[in-house]
Amino acid sequence: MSVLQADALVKEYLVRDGRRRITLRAVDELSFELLSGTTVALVGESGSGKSTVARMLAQLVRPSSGAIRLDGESVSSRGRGLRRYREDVQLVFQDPFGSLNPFHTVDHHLRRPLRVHRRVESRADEDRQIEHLLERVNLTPPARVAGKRPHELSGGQRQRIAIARALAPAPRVLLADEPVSMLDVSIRLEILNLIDRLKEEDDLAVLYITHDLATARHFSRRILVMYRGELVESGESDEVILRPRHPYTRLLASAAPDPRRRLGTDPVSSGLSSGGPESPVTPSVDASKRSTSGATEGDASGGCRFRQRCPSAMAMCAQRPPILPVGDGHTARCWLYRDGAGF
Amino acid sequence: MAETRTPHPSSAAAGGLALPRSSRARGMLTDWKLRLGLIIVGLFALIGLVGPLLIADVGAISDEALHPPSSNHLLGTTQTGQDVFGQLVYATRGSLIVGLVVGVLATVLSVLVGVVGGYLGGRIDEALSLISNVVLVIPSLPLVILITNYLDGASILTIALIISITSWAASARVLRAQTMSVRSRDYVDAARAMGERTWRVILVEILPNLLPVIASQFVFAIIFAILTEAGLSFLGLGGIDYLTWGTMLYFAQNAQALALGAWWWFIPPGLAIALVGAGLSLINFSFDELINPRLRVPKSIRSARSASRKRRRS
Amino acid sequence: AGGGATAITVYTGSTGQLTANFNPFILTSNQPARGIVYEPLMFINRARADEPRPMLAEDYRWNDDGTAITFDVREGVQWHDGEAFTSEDVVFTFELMQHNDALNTSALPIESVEANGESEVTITFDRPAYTDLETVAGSTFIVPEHIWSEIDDPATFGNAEPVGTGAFALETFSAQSYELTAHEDYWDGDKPYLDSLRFVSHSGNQSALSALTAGQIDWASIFIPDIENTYASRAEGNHYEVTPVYISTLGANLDEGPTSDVAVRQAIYRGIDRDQVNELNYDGLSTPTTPGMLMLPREEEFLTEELRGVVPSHEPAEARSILEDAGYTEGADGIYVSPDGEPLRIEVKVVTGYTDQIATLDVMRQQLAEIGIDLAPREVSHASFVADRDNGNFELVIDNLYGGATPFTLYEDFFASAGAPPIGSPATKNFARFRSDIVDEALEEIAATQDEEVHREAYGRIQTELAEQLPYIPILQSMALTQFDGAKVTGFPTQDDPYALPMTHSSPDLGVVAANLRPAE
Amino acid sequence: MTYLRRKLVFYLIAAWVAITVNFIIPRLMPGSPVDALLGRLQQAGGTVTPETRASLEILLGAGGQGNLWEQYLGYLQNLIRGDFGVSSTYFPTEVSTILGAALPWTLILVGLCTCLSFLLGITLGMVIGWRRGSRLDNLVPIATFLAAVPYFWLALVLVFVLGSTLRLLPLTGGYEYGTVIGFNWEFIGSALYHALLPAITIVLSSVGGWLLGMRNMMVSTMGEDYVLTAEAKGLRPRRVMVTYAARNAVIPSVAGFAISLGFVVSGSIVTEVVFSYPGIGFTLLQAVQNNDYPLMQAVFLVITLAVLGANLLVDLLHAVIDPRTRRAV
Amino acid sequence: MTSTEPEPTTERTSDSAPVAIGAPVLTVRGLTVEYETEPSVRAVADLDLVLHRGEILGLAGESGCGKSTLAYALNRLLRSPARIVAGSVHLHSGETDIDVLGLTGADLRRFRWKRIAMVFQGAMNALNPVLTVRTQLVDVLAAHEPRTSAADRLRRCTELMELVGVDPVRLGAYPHELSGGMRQRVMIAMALALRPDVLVMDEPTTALDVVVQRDILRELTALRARLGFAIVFITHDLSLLLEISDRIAIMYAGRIVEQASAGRLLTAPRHPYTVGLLNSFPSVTGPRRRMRGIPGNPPDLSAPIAGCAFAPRCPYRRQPCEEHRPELAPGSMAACHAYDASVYGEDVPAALSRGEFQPIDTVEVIEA
Ligand SMILES: Nc1ncnc2c1ncn2[C@@H]1O[C@H](COP(=O)(O)OP(=O)(O)OP(=O)(O)O)[C@@H](O)[C@H]1O
Ligand SMILES: Nc1ncnc2c1ncn2[C@@H]1O[C@H](COP(=O)(O)OP(=O)(O)OP(=O)(O)O)[C@@H](O)[C@H]1O
Ligand SMILES: [Mg+2]
Ligand SMILES: [Mg+2]
Repeated sequence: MSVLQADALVKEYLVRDGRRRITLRAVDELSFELLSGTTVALVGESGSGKSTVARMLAQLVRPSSGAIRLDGESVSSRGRGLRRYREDVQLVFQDPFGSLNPFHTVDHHLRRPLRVHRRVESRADEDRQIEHLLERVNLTPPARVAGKRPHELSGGQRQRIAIARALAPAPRVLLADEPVSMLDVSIRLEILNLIDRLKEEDDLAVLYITHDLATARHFSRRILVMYRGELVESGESDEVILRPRHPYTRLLASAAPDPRRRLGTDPVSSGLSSGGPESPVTPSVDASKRSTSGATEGDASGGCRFRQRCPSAMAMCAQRPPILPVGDGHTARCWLYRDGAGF
Repeated sequence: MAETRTPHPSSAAAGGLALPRSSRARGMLTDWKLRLGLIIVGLFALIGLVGPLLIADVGAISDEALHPPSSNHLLGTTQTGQDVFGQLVYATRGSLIVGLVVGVLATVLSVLVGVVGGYLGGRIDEALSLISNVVLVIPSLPLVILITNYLDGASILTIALIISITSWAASARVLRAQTMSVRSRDYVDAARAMGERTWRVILVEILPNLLPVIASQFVFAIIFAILTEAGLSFLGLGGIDYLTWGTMLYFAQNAQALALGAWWWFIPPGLAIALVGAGLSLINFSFDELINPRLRVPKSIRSARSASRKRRRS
Repeated sequence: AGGGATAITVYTGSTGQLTANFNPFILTSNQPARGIVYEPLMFINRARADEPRPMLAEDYRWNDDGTAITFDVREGVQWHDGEAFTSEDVVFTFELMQHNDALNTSALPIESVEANGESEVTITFDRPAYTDLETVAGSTFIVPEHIWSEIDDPATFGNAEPVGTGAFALETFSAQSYELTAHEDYWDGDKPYLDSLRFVSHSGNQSALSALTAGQIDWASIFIPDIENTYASRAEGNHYEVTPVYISTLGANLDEGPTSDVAVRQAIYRGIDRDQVNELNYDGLSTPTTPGMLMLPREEEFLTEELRGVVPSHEPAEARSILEDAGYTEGADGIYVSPDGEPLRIEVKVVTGYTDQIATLDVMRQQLAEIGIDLAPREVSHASFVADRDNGNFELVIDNLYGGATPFTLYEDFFASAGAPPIGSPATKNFARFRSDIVDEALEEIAATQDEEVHREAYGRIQTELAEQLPYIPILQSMALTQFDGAKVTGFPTQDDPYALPMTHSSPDLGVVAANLRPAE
Repeated sequence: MTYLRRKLVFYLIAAWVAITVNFIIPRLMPGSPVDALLGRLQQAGGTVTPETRASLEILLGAGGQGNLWEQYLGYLQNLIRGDFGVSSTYFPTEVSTILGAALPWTLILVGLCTCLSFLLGITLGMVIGWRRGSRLDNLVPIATFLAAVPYFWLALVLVFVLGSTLRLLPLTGGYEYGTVIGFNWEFIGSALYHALLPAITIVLSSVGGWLLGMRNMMVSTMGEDYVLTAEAKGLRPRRVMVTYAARNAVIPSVAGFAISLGFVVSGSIVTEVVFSYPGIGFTLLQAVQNNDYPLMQAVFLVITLAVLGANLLVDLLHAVIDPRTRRAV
Repeated sequence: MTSTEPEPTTERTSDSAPVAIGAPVLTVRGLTVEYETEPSVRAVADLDLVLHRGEILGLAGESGCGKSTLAYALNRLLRSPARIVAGSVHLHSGETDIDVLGLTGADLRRFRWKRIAMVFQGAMNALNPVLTVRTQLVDVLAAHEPRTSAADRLRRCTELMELVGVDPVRLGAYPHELSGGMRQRVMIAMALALRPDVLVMDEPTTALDVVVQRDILRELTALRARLGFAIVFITHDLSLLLEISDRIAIMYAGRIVEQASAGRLLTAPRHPYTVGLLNSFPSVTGPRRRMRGIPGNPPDLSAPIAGCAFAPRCPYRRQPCEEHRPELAPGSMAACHAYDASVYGEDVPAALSRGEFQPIDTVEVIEA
C-alpha cells in the first residue's frame, strides 16, 4: 500500500559561482512512491541529489515545487500537521558520529522523541519504552547502554541508537540516507539486516539511499537511479542492476567493484568508457564545477544531462528525454527507448 | 564527495566539540598550566571576595606617608599614608567586578548575536554578522574613551557596560562560525526532524556543545575588560565609585610614585593585572586544548625530546 | 647645570603638540605671546601690592568719575620687525577689542579710544572702570597695527610669526619646542641679558620632572612631591620658589541642604586639621589662609584689625558644641542628626582625576568623622562638576577661589548678590549663592572711589561678614612651585624680592622675569 | 573580483557607521566644550567673566544650527572637505593641522612596531610550534604573561628602569629638542633613538599574542595530511616548516592581524602618553583632558579609518596568501 | 617465521597486462608500533610482510586495526606519540639494501619518496591548499634532483600530468580548483614523479565516486604495468581489493591474520575473520544470500590480548583460542588454531572450510 508519495518534487538552490548567482536544480521533478513493508533504494553518484530528496521528505528542506503526499493527502509544512507528519516519517542519517549529539546520553536521545510525540503517559512508561527500543535494535542490556554518551559507543552501536531514535515515534516510513556508508564493512550487514527486520516487523516503508549497488540490490525491492537531480531509471532491483537500460546505470553497474569479475571477465577493459569530466577526453572541463553544475539553468533546457558522457549520445539527446517504459515496471529516461525498444 | 572514511574513535570527539570524557577532564586538571592558572585566579578571586571584609577602612589616612613595606603596612603606604595593601585588596574587587560584568555581558551578547545568527542563517544572520564585523573593526579603546568622556562621571558599572558593548563582536564571530559548524552536524537536523522547537534546538542541542568555546571567550572577555579598564583608569577616565588596579596606577602616577621611588605603590597593581591576565590565559589554554585536542602536548613528546637531548649531551 | 648660560630651556606646562599660536588675545596661545613677545601698557604686580609699573606706557591717569583713562605712551619703542611703536598701535589694539566681542574676553565697556598726539591715548568707558585697571593696563597686549590691520579675523588668527615689542622674538618653531631670541632694540636698557629662551612641551608632570631632574629644563613651574629630596637636593643650583596663588575652599550650597545652616559650616571650618592636610598632600608647603578671604601675605594690609592673626584652626570640641547648640544631636553611629532628623551626611563633589583634591577630601573625611559629620566625596566629570556647581546642584564642592591684583576682584566675583541667581540658573562665580546686604553695600562703595581709606574700611566690613558666614569654607592657600636652575641663571623673583610672579605660566609676569634673567656668574 | 568588491563595500559601511557614531555620541551626551574650556582657563589662573563665556560660545559655535538631519549633512560635508573644525585646546588651530602633525609619528611607530612584533611573534610561534615539546615551550608561559601585562605599566617600568635609573635611553619626546624636523640624519637618528623605548614596549607587550596564536595554529596545522605528505616527499624540514606548515598556519593570524590591529592601536595610545610621544594617542589624551570635542572626534575618526584601511590591506594580503579566498565564497 | 614466499605467478589471474612479479622489494620483520598514550596502544604487533617487485598487495581490515600505522611506519612518518618498538624494514633496490629504520637526517630524506611514495586518503587534505599543483610537484623534483634545471622540471611535471590523464594546463591550479578525482590523480602523479620502488596507497579512493574510482584504478594498474612499481593498497573495501590486487593480507588488531593470493582468498578463505569479511558484502551480480556481517567490536588495542584477538567474535572459538595466540606459520596461511588440530582439539570445522561464518546457519539462497 502506498504510504508516501513524492510528486514532481523540485529543489532549487541559489548558489554563487564566481560572480554569478545561478540556480542549481538539485532535484528535478522527481516522482516515486514508498509502499509499506517495502524497501526502495535510491542510488546515484555523489551530488546527484539523493540527500536532498531525503531531506525534503523529512521536511527539513522545503521543496521548491511539487508535493509530498502521505496516505494520498498533501502534507502541511508547519505546526501540528508537521508534527503529525514527523510522527509518521523518520530519518536516519549517514554519519553515526554526527547524528548523535555528543553532549547528550543515549537516554536523552530516545526520551526526547517519546516526549515530543507524546507517546508516553508516565515516566515509568517512558523508561519501559526506551528499554524496549534498545532491545529492538539489539542493544542489550539496555540499562548499560542508556547512560552512555555517543563517544563511548562504536559506530555500529551509534547507528543502532540512531535507528532506535527514528523508531521511537512509531513511524510508518523510514528514510535511511546512506545509513552504513561510514561503517566498517563487517558491521554494515548487521545494520542493514536490522533495518530489514524492523521493516518486516513494523510493516515500514523504507527508502534506502546508497551509492552501493550491491546492498541496494540485496536489500530493496525496487531501485531508483538518480543522475544530476533527475530520475533516470527505476525498476525491480535485479532488473535495474543486472539488466540496466539507461547508459548511466550501465556505467554505474560496471564501475561497482565486484570480486566475481576476478573470476570472470577482465574488469578493467570491460564495460563502457566512463568518460567522466576527469577523463583525459575532456580534460579542460573544470571539474570542480561538476558538483555544483548538477543542473544549471543552462543545461536544464539543454536536453539529456548525461549526453556529454554518454557513448550512445545522438542528436536527439539535445532535447530532454521523457521517462519511457522499458520493461515490466521498469522505466528509463533515455531516447534509446523512444519507440518501445526496451521491450 | 561522499565521506566514507571511518573516523578513528579518538578523532570523533575531536571533530565534535564534545565535552570531555571525564577521564580527559581529570587529565587536564593535572596539567600544570591549568592548575597554575586556577591557583592564581582563585587566589585573586578570594582576595576580592573576602579581602575587603577584613580591612577596616581602605581610605584611612595616617601621617606615615610613603613608607616602604613593613610589617605594619605589607605593601607600604601612599602619599597620604593610606595602606597600599588595603587598596590593592579593594582594587582587586573592583577590577574583578569589571572583568566579570564585562565577561558576562559580552558573552551573553556574543552568544545572542553569534549563535542566533549562525543558527538561523539568511537575512538575520547577514545583518547580525555585518553588525558584529563593523563593531569588530572599529577600534574599541578610542570609542570607549570617546563615550566615557562624554558621560557624566561614569560609575564602574557604566564603564563595564561600555566595554561590553564594544567587546562582544570578536566572540560573536567565533561563536557564529562554531555554531554554523555545529549546526551543519546531523544531530541538529535529527533534532529538527524529530520535531524539536527552534529555541530548544539552540538551547539543548547546540549550546552545550559550544560550552568550551563560550568559556574560552568568556575568559578572554575578562582579560580584555580588566586591561581596558586599567587603560581607561590610567588615563583618568575610569569609574569613579570603585577602586580598581587601574585607578591605583592612576593615583600612583599622579603622585609621581615612581619618581619618588615608591615602587611599592606602583608595581603591585600592574603586577596584579599581569598575573590575573596570565592566570586567565593559562586557563584559556586548557579550553583551547579542549576545543582542539591537537594542541595537547603528549607526554611522550616531552620525554622523547628530553631523552634525545640527554643522549646528545652525553 | 653648568655655569652662566645665555640660553635656557623653559617649561610653561604645555603638553602635547605645540601649535604656532602667538595671538595674545587667545588664551590658548603659547604663554610667551602674553608677556614676552607682546607687552601690556603697565605691569601690575600680583606678587606684592606694588604701584603699577610702566611698560609700554610710562604713566596713566583716570578722569574724575573713573570713566576715562589716559596713558602716556612710551616713545622710542621698536617692534621686532624694526617698525616704530606708536600711540596708534595702542588705539588700534583697543579698538580691535571694542569692535570684536571675541577678543574682548573681559568685556571691557569701551566706548571710544583716542590718541591725543604721539604720546597720549585716552580710553573712554560707559561706566566707572577703576576696577578694570588690571585688565586695561595690565593684561591687554598691544599688537602692531601695521600687521594686524591686515588680518581678517583676529579672533582666529594663528599669528605664527609674531611681531611684538617684547624682550624676545620668535626665532624657530616646531611641534615639540620653539625658541625665542633676544630683541636687540628692546626699550628697557640693557635688557634682556639672555640670548635665547627655548620653550618645550611635555606629556605632563611626570616627564617634565624627569627632564627637570636631568637638567634639561632650567625654569619650570610644576608640582613636585617631596621637592626637597626629589629636586632641590639633586644638584647645586636647583632652587624653588613657593608662591601662594589661590584659596582652596569647600564651597557650600547656601540655599539648600545641610550646608545652608551656618552652624554646619562653622563646625566644618573648625573640624578640619589643615596642618595634616598640608603635610600629607602638599608637603607642608601650603600656607594658612584667613577667613577674610585674602591672599596672604600680599594683601595683608587690607585685612581688618579684628582678623589679624586669626587663622582657621582645628577645634573639634568647639565644632561639636556649635552643632549641639544649634540643636544637632549625636546619633548612634556617631554622626550628628539635624533637628529635622536628617543625619549630617554631606556629599562633596570633586572633579574626577584631580588627585590632590581627592586626597585632601580623603583626609578631611576622616577628620570630620571625628566631629560627627560624614563627608562623602563624590567624583564627577569636569563638565558635570562645572554644570552642577554653577547650577547649585551640590551640597559641597571643593574648588579654588582666584583673585586679582586687589581684593576687590575676588570679593565682587564670589560674594556679590548680583552674581547669585536662583538655584537652577547658572552662576558664573558666586556658586555658593552668597547674598549679603553688608557686602553688596561695601562693594558699591569701593567701586565708586579710589580713596584707599574708604576701601580699607569697606573691606573690613566684608571680611567680618565672611568670617561669620563662611560661604566658602577656606582650607588653605594653595601654592605654585617654581623651579629654576640657579647655577645657570639668576634674577628670578624671590620671596624677598617678589617683583613679579615667578611662575612660567603666569602672564605677563613671565615677560618681566625673562627680561630680568642673567647668566649666573 | 567579487571578494574585493564585497570587502570594499563592507569597509565603506563600517566607515560610515564609525562616522555616524562619531556624529551621534556627542549629541547624546551632556556637557559642552565651552564649559570645559572655561574650566581649563580658570585652572590656569585666567580671568573668566560671563562675557568670556559669551565670546567663547561665539568662537566654538556651540549650540548647533538647524535640525539634526541638517547638522548631519553639514557634518558629512565638512568631513569630505577634511574640515574637522577647530580645536579648543589649540585654538584657533584647525584640527586637521594637528592631526597632520601627529599622524606620521603614530603611523611610523605603531605601524613599524606592529609589523615587527607580528613578524617576530609569527616566527617565534612557528619555531616553537614546530618543535613542540622542546625546551622552547617554556616561552609559552612567558608570552602569556607578557600578553597580559598592561602596555602603560610596562612602559612606565621600562621608563623607570632604562630611562630614569640606568639613563640608557631618552625618556620622552619624539626627537631631541633643537633638531630640525626634516630629512637629515641628525633628526632621523634622534627620532629613531627616541622611538626605541616606546617601540620596545609595544613589541614586548604585543608579541606574546601573535606568538601564542601562531604556535597553536602551527601545532594544529602540523597534524594536517599535507604536512605529512610534504615530509613523506623528503623535503627539507625547513621547507616543510615554512612553506607547508607555517604558510597555512599563518592564515588565521593574518586574519586576526586585522582585528588585533585595533587592539595594538589602543595599547599604543596609552604608551604614547607615557612617553610623551607626539603621536595621535597622546593627542587623544590631550583632547580628552581638555574636553576638546572636535579634536577628540577627529582623532577617533582618524584612528578608526586608519584601522579600517589597515584591515582592508590585510584582507588583500589575505587574498594573496590564501588562494581559496580569491574565489567568492 | 614467515609465510611470505610469493604465490606461484601462474596462479594470478592477471589484469590488463601480465606483470612479472619479481624479487622482494620490501621486507618487514617483526614490526611493532606503539602509541605511547595513556594507556599505550599497540597498533602494529610483530608484523611480517614481504612485498615483491611489481605486485599489488592489498591490505584489508577493520577500522583501527593498524593499517595506516603500518603504512606510515614503512616511510618513517610516524610522529610522536607513535614509536616503533621493534622490528625491521628493509628495502631492496637492485644491489642496495636499505635498512629503513636505521636511516636518519639527509639519508632519510633522500629515501623518502624516491623509494617509497605515498598516496593518502583525502587528496584534498594531502595537497597544500595554498600552493599550486606545479609548485608542489616541482618541490619533489627540486628536493631530490637538485641539479635539474627549472625548465627540465617543468617538462617533467607536464609529462607526469599527462601520465595520469590530467591536462597539464591545470598545473597552475590550486587544489581547491580541482575535482576530487583530479586531485587524487595529481597525488598519484606526484607519487610517481621519482619512479619509486614502492607506492603505498592508504585508502586512496574511499572519498571518490565509484565511477571515478574505477577510472583511477584502471589508470593505476596500467601505470603499474608500464613502470613496474609495487603497490601496497590499503582499504577496508574487500570487494575492491579482491578485484584489483595480486595478493591480499588481512589485518586484525595489529597483526596479519591471513595472507594469500586474491584468487585463493576469494575462493578458499581460511581465517574465520576473513570468512566473516567475505560474508559481509553482497555481490552486485552474484546470487542473493542471507549474510550476517561480523557481530561484536574489534578489541581494545590498549589492553594486552592473551589469546587470539578475534576469539571473542569468533563462532569457531575453542578454549585454546582464548589462551594462546595463533601464529601465521609458513604452512598455515592463516593465524588460526582451527588449522592446527593439536591445539584446536578437532579437525577444521566443515562450515569454516566451506567458507561459512556462522556454523549453524546454512547458506540460504533466496534467489538465483
Ligand atoms: N544547502 C544547499 N545549498 C546549495 N546547494 C546545495 C545545498 N544542499 C545541497 N546542495 C547541492 O545539491 C546537490 C545535491 O546534493 P545532495 O547532498 O542531495 O547529493 P547526494 O546525492 O546526497 O550526494 P552524496 O552522495 O555526496 O551525499 C549538490 O550539487 C549539492 O552541492
Ligand atoms: N595519535 C594516536 N594516538 C593514540 N592512538 C592512536 C593514534 N593514532 C592511531 N591510534 C590507534 O592506533 C590504532 C591503529 O590506527 P590506524 O590509524 O593505523 O588504523 P587503520 O587501520 O588505518 O584504521 P582506518 O581504517 O580507520 O584508517 C587504532 O586503534 C587507533 O586508535
Ligand atoms: Mg548525501
Ligand atoms: Mg587508516
